[in-house]
Amino acid sequence: MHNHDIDAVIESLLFAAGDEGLSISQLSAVLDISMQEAEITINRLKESYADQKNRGIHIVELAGAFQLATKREMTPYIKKLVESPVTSTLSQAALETLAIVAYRQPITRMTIEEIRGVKTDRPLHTLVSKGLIKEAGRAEGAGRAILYGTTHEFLDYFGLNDLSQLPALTEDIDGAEGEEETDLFFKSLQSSLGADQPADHE
Amino acid sequence: MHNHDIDAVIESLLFAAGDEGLSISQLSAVLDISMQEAEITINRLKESYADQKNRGIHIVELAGAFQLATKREMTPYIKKLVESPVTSTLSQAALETLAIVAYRQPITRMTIEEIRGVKTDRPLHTLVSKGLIKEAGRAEGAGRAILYGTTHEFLDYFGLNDLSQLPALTEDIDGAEGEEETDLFFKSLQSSLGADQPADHE
Amino acid sequence: MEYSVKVDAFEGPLDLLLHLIQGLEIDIYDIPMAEISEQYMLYIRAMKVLELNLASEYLVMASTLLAIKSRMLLPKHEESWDHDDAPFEEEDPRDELVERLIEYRKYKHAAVELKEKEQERGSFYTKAPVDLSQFETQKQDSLEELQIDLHDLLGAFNKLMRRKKLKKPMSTKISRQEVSIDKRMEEILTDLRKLNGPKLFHEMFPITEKPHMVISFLAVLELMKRNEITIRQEHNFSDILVEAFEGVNLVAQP
Repeated sequence: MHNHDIDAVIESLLFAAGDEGLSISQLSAVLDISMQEAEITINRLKESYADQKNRGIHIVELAGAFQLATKREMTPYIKKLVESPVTSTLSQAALETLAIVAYRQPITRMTIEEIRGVKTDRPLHTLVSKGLIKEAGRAEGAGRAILYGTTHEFLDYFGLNDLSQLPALTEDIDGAEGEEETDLFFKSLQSSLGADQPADHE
Repeated sequence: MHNHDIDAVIESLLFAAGDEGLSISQLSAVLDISMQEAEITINRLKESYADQKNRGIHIVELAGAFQLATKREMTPYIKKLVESPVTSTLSQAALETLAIVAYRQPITRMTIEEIRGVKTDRPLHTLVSKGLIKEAGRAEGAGRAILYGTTHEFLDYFGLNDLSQLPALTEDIDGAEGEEETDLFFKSLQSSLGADQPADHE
Repeated sequence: MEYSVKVDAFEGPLDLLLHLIQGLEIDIYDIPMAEISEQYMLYIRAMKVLELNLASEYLVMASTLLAIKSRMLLPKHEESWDHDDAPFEEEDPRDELVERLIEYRKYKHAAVELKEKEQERGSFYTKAPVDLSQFETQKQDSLEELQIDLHDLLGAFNKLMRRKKLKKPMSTKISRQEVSIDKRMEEILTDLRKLNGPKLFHEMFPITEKPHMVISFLAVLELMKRNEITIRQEHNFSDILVEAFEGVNLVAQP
């Protein structure tokens, strides 16, 4: 399996893992090396990222998981990026969050984060402050978490009369695959097979 | 502002921007350099990432924005760890429709249907709901029919930087592609319908 | 959910015609109308047998084909009234059809290339943007300045869907077992013989995975054709029953 430089493989894995990070045991499983070896390697890499002056990201360890993050001294530049006039539209994070709230309301922050796979409190905050979404009740159960929904302004802004005018998604927002045209034949085949078969195999 | 290595700064910016990507103008604004300089720098970095064997990520240019992505040869490792995308791939009908829109935009549904020879409202609907095409104005004349065009997301989805990167249309190609399943299906159908028809038409 | 079963496998009459032209190794610029019409009608019939909801476009094309065919059979007596001897370009009744086919084929091929690009793009991994809202300035842009529309929303969502998520558990990949039609036929037959009685049609499809279902379906068709099994239905909408014929025939005997 190791036709590739182990440093490169680990970098790509850390990158893909994102906020969730990678544990030593995951690394050892994917790389097919011992836990000890995985630990030595990741720590060597960690030092190397930190030392290289031409690198803007480094490896941090949080709660036993390693993840990539921008180096602290880069913060002023990132701040400048956010402030630059070119970026005056809603961020990708905010747009994603808004889409999820619009289609799945009422919805809690936790569910949104499950769908997006990343922390989402700030984008939610942005959207609330722009008046596009609002608190729309509380979830049942222990935490009584805030439920979010879109506002009247949201409809106004997008020129909709009501939520039913949102374009239908072909894909379920949970990530389950929607009905695809090519599948219709098989769907109808399945349905002709009787209801005791699970109709969807998504 | 430039106390830091410009390569490091760009890496951190790219990392922060994620799949939202960074444009040349954003780079030039944040780094306080000319557009030309920004372009030269990012392209130099792009090459350097590609060349370094110990790097698992590289810089790609999608829809006019630069972003970080894992190198292709890393895919097998990442697949052991990360879910494959939930997005179902586009159906043949949707791809055909999209091809027509991409090459002939702006274009009305009627013209698309003339070319395809079949009703095309469903594929159009799918494409709009995936954000791959959008209403791009109205046709002159009585009906003022909707004109469709491709979106930013279309470029990103197909890994294109701009529309000029679309593969050239060719008139004459002889190639069997993707016909096998069809053949298998109809062959068995034909043979089950009776032997008076030539079962193979290959 | 609405059930508008598409005439599957083909993207319309033009697609079907291209398939036939390719299969019959016909020159697209010189289509033998009799042959192509006959083949076309065969497919239409097959789709009807399958009770696929045949889109009206297919029938329109069928009549177009027949019309062209009969126009080509008409005796050519143009010469008789070709008064001046100007080189008179006789119009081929097939011209318009050929033009449409070639135009459609261009985009069909472009679609194939797009599919490749889709897959290529799908093979690399990107990451979500870091949440940067902590750096946002106090002065919030007003909604009007945002300049986003629904398409941006849908585009962002599509992008999100493309992004890969980290698996919670390390999953062990179930390697997909390829089943051959022969093997599936044998399974079905052994099963039915052991039972010595009828089985419900849907029981032919124990695994609801597309490839397996197709193979099972084809296996049932083939077994019917070989008279190894019989299929009956007591009345409309009742269960379809599958039963093995008594006999000693073995499937797939070399």
